[in-house]
Amino acid sequence: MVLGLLIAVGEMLSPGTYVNSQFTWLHLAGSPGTFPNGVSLVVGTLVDPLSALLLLVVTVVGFLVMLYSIGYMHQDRGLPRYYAELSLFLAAMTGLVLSNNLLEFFLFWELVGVCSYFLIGFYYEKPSAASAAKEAFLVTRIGDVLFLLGIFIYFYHFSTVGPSGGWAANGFVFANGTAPYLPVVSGSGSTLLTVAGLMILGGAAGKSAQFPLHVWLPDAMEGPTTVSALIHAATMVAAGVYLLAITSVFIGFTSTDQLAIVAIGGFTAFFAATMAVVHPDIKRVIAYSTISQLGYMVLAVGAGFAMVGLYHLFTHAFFKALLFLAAGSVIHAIGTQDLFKMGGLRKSMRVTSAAFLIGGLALAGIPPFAGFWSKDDILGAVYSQLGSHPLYWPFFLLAFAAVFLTAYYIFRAWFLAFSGDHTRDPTLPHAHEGPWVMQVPLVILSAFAVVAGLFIFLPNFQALLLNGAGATGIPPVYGPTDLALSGISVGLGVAGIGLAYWLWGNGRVYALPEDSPLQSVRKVLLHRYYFKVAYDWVGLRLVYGISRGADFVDRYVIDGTVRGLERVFGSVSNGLRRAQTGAVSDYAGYVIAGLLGVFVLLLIVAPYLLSKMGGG
Amino acid sequence: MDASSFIGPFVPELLLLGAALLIFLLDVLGIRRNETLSTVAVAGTTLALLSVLGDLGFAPLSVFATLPANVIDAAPSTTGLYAFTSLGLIFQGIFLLSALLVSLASASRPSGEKGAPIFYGLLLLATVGMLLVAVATDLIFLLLAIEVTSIATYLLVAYHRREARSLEAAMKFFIIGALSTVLSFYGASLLFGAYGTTNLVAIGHATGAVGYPVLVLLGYGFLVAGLAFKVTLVPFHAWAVDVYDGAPSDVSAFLAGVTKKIGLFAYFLVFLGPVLYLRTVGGSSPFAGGPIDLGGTLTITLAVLAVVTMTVGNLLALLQKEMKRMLAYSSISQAGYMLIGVTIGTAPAITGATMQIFAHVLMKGGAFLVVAGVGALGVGPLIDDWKGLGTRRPLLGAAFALMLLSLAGVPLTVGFVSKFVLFSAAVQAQGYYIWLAVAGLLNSALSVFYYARVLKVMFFDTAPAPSTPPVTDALPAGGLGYGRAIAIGFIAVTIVAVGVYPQPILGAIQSAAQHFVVVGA
Amino acid sequence: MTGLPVADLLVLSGALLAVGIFGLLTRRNFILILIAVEVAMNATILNFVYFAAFAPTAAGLSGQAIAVVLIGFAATEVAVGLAIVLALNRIKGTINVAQATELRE
Amino acid sequence: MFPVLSLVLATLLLGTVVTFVAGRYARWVALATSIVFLAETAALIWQYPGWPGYTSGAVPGFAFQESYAWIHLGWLQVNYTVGVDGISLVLILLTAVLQIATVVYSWEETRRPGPWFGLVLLTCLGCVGVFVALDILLFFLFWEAVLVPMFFLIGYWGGPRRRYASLKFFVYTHVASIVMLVGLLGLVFYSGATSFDYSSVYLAGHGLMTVTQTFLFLALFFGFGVKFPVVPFHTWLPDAHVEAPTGGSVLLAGLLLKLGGYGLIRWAVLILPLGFHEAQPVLFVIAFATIAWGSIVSLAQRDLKRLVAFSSINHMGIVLLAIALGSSLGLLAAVLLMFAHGVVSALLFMVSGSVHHTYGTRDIPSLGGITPSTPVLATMTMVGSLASLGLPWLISFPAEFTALLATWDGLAYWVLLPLGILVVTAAFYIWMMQRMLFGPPRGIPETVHDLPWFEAAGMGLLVALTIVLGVLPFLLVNLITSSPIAGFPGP
Repeated sequence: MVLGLLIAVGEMLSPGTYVNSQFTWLHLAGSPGTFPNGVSLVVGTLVDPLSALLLLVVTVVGFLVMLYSIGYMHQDRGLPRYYAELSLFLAAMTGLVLSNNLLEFFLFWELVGVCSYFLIGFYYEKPSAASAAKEAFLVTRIGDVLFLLGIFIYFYHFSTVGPSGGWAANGFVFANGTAPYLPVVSGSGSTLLTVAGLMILGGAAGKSAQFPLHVWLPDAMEGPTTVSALIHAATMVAAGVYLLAITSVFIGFTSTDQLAIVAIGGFTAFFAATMAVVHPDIKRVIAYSTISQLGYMVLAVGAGFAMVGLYHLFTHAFFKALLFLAAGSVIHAIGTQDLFKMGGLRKSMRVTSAAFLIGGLALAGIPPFAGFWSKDDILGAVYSQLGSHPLYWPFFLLAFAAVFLTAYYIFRAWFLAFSGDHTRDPTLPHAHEGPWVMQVPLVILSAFAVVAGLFIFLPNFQALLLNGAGATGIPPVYGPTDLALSGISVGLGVAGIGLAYWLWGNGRVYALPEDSPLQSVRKVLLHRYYFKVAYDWVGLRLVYGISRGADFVDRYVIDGTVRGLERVFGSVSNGLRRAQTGAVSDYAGYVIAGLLGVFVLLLIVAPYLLSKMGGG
Repeated sequence: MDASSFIGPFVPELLLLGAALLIFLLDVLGIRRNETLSTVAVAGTTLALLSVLGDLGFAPLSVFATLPANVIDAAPSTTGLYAFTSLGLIFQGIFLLSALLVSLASASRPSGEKGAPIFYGLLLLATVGMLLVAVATDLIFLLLAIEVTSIATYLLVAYHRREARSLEAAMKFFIIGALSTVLSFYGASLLFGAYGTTNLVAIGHATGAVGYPVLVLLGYGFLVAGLAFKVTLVPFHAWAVDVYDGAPSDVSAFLAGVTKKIGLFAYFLVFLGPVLYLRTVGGSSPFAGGPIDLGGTLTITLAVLAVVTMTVGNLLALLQKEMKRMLAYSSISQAGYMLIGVTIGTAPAITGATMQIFAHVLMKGGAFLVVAGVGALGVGPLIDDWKGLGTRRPLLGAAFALMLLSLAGVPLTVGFVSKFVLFSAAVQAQGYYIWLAVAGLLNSALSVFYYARVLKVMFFDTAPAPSTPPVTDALPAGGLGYGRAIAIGFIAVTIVAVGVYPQPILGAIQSAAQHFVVVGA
Repeated sequence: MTGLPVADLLVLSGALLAVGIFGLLTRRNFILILIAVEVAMNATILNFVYFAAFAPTAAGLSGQAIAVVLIGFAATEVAVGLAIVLALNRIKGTINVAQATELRE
Repeated sequence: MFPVLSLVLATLLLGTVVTFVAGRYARWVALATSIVFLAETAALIWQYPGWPGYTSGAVPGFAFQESYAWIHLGWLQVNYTVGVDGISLVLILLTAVLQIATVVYSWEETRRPGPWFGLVLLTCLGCVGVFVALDILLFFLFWEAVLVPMFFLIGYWGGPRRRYASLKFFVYTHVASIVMLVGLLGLVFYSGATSFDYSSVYLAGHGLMTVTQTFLFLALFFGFGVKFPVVPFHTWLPDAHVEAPTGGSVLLAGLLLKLGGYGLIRWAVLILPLGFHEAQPVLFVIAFATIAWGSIVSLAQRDLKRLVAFSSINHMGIVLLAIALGSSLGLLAAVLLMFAHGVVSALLFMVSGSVHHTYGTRDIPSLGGITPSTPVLATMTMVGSLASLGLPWLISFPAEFTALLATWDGLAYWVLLPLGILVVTAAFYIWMMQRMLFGPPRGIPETVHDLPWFEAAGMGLLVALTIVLGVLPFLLVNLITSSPIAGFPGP
């Protein structure tokens, strides 16, 4: 991990350098048709701006979360399992970040997936945890399968031609910072490439919990909060965005793909935010916000600004981890996740509340906190692209609206948890800060949450982003260029906070009037647009029903036929046996019958057949 | 012909006759100990077997050779009654082997048993009849030889004069036998009318050049039906099951083992003539321009009989409850396989059929011997009475399992080799014959079911508390008695040995069959 | 050997054979069955004798010889049959074959 | 040269015989035999000269070839001919591994250990024979010889319905091999091959007319297909598996199913290219049906063993698909898959066996949360399941990846079907784990002990293999790619 950190820092200091090494992992035989000289699937490492960026996140956040866990998890059983799986995850994540081709990427991609599966199911005695783990695995699996198909297409159709360095016959090593593959594609190839891009999008959507594969992430909150912070906020879920980013940088998307990505991203950003608005569970609120933020990143990548997306990923990782850890220490202290039971924790847990506040401000995009810069970049970047396709508009607006919601729900959470002067549920134990190992990470992350955005003003960092984009399309805008735009977004943010304060501030609890038309909306939101219900129905009723039916057919139709055959033979046998009467005159009768039969054969049947066969 | 040249060729037959007479003599002298008599019978059959093998030219046994080499496979005369083909000698060997094994096994029958002399005497006489069948070239000579065997076997079945079942079996055997005799002789008479001779070689050559097609066809029809009784073709088979069931198991071993085989050899002699003639003349009708193609007609008829026989036999065996009847039906279906060889009539096919006959003597004879032995141990007639036998008596169970697997045609057994050669021959003959192979193979697949069922009963079903206290160990060798134990052991070993390396035997049969195809017709 | 009036012979011997077989099929009494067999057998013998008359000398002689042999053979067969009848009678007390159906499915 | 393959067969034969009579010491003899066998296999691989090279039309050569006259009747020329190429070697290795694993796993078999271990060895002997046989009769002989020991293994040591299952297995598969035999004989005699040897049959077979080739191919395919098994001729498998003793299931799934795949490649696809080409559509349809059916049906299973059995059907369906593609990539994938599935399914059957005699039931719904009481067993279950659903870094993934890539290569978007089925496969494994391993403990007896050492050892071997070859697949692949499929022309 430290090593990873060094690599990352080194990359920071000397942006745009590439370290690339590889060896053959699997050599497939060549066949005359397809791969004349066979194919080697290679495994290698590639350190470039993108990976460096993510590597930094992984290592820093990973380290802090490990530290935090010491305090947070101390009274849990199965700690060895916990740390083993966590370390495995970090290793896999590092591998994923450093991998230099899609296949290797996929290998680690699956590995982090399975780690998350185990960690979500860490409290496996809890049925809810077990089922959440299952859900996470299966939903992401759908994405993975699509991803795999994407790999095939790239591999099969684009692996033997293309820019030097990458796409050689020995697999599809990323082209080192050279122009993306897209320009090379001829017309016919481009449809395939579109499909491939969509498949990649599918994979990313699965991992990054984008609509419609978003259902698993909120449920994944069944895992320990530390896991949520590391895997389901900072790193793994970001891998989807990272995938899109590297694809767009090294391979490139067709415009259709880009539109699709923008659509998914923009919509998800808003869609998830709405669900966060009403949810009573503090962790799930943050989870929804994660989905929504990931939506922003996807949006950015889709619009062609891979590095901007990653920039947001970078900042988001810190403040979102911060939020989670803060929430974690709250849960650690009072043992509930229900916002409506909390309240007045500001006094008893100063560090935590401060940390959560900072995280909230960052998330709400209030300058100068980290979230502001990156989110503002995204909006700016997309805004600059609105011309390229009319359909960008609605999603841009959705994303914009989401800014307001974001500010509102996160501060709703903050006010509910920390404002006021006492907990609403008196039964809760008296809250107190966790041990130092839990506070230190909070402090550090808070620091990052404040300054991470400002990195953009470091020339090295800027260069990093610039080089990272490689020769990709548009050089992105950095810093608040379009003041009006920024102004509006900040304004929306402030407005959101204001609304939150008006409804929930100072321990107020706003109850939506029963007759209000919004009730129905609220209900829908609380039920998460009934997605989970629908999926369960498909999974349990439909698929399982079908398989039950198939099982029935298998047992009673297919195998029934076999057994039926046995029975037929049996009955024939019994029928024949009845002829064995034991009466000798019957036997003599058979002989005579046989004699006549032979005559029939000799004198009638045989000549007839012979005439048919023509001499036999 | 002077005595020497007459006596010479018939040494084996005379040996057996001598043994039989000696046995009757001992009977008269009051020496009726089973062991003694069996020893005499064994000695006689062994000597005869040795001389036959010597004649076949097995170098180490050449001292026993009694035939001048030039006699064997010599071009047959169109007038003689008998000729020595190497195939015939091989059949003699098979018959003698079976007789030898049966008399050896019978050594283990209770000492004081009544009618032991009759048993051995008739056994030997029946064998004499068979040996004569194997050398016949004249239709009447052939039929009479068969009758010698038949009459001996009628009595053999009945030699338990107090056994109602045996007598009933004998009665059925006799009536159907007599009927078939009538039919075959009638057929023979018609052929005599058509050809003016009863010499098979003459008939074989004359097939092409004779009027009265209907007369000929009727004659062959009667012969097919009459001989089918011995071969136990469906629907001429009904007697066999009851007889094998009712007869003492040792006798059943003999009947199922070999008596049907003389019928088959008779088929070779009688029907291969015309069929082969057609082959050699290239399929042209014997009644050139005439209405009927004799060879083709017979081929089709026999083919139909073969398929019907194997199928019905298997189906009948499928759900059979009694062990002996199951074996009986299975040997009926086996007859169907053998008939394929006659139907195709090429040298490979005859090789296959002969091999199948050899295998069947071992497998089926062995199986019945085991049944007899197990019966002596107080195990009932039903298959279910054999529950757990395989685990109680591993060796006996293994031997029986081996025989069943061989019957089922599982590789590394002689049964597989024979079927393999037979069906290969069918495929090799190509044309429509491949369907005979398909039918036969499907049938053997069907047959696997009932063999496997017996295995299942013997090894997997747990035995109930022994209802009847086993009479075991009244005799040595685990209640089997040495004679039977040796016989069974020998058979088991041979099944595997030949199954693993069949080349010597197959080679001999093959060359014999080639001579037969050239000479026999 | 053309011109042989086969037809009328076949009528005769065929009739004999038919009678024999009919008896064998319908009679239940073992003795009667034996007789029926004999009748049928005679059809064969008749054939041989008749054909022998038309056959070339050697074959003709052999034909008559065969006839004689067959007569002898038939006698043996009957003897064996009778032996079985006696034994059967002693055990079952009847010679009605229809009552001997112990061996059956 | 030194008859090394005969030596291998002899080793197993000797081992079998001795084991049968060894009584209480049977297991030691069996273990010794397995170790020697494994060593010999290692030596084979070590000495393997690699594929002599393949030019279309020429007869492929084989390594370590031996040939002795066996039955020569002029029209019937049968030899004892053996030899190996990469495909056979991989499968022989599989046999060696599974044999040793099985022997160790069933270390404390108390019911007639002599016959038990003897029959286990005999089964392996038959399989090795099939893999090395280069003569049609020899091939068929071993092919059939496998049935008998398996019949006894199921019938004597099996579960409650073992009698029915064993009979069904025996008859069903025997019928299939009979049809196959017709095909093989036809192959020899219709092609006018001079002998039953692979080489002559190969040449003659290529010379046959398309129609003849097609009929022969279909006959052969039926024979091999039942062994696979392919839908709808698969129903013997669940019964056999559910009733078979654990060791039996392991050999059944691990080896016997592979015989079908191997036979199809060696004796049908490579010999009858034209017929294969004609039959390809049929193969595709059946393959897809098998893949989908196996996976979907296993989703509905309550019995752990039945579930694994159907998942085997699903995997063998992928094997068939890979073979049906007829590309070198496909055949490579098929062999990889066979090896992977051999190891993984063996592991899973051991798991279900252990679950059965640890908890007295294999009924998934009535179990739950067994992880705390038997962590080792639970771990084995997870590794097995994850491997079987094709998780990277485990042995199945490289195989499935190759197979799917080959499918895309051959069938383009049809690959979506197997890909979609991957999700279902994942679903039933994950669901099974959720119900059985996780959640609150259910249906757990008071006194539960984790795996005894020998069971753990047996599985551990397979787990180790699963992981090692999953991380370093080239170890296996380089062995195969030096075999004829490397140059398989592909229709």
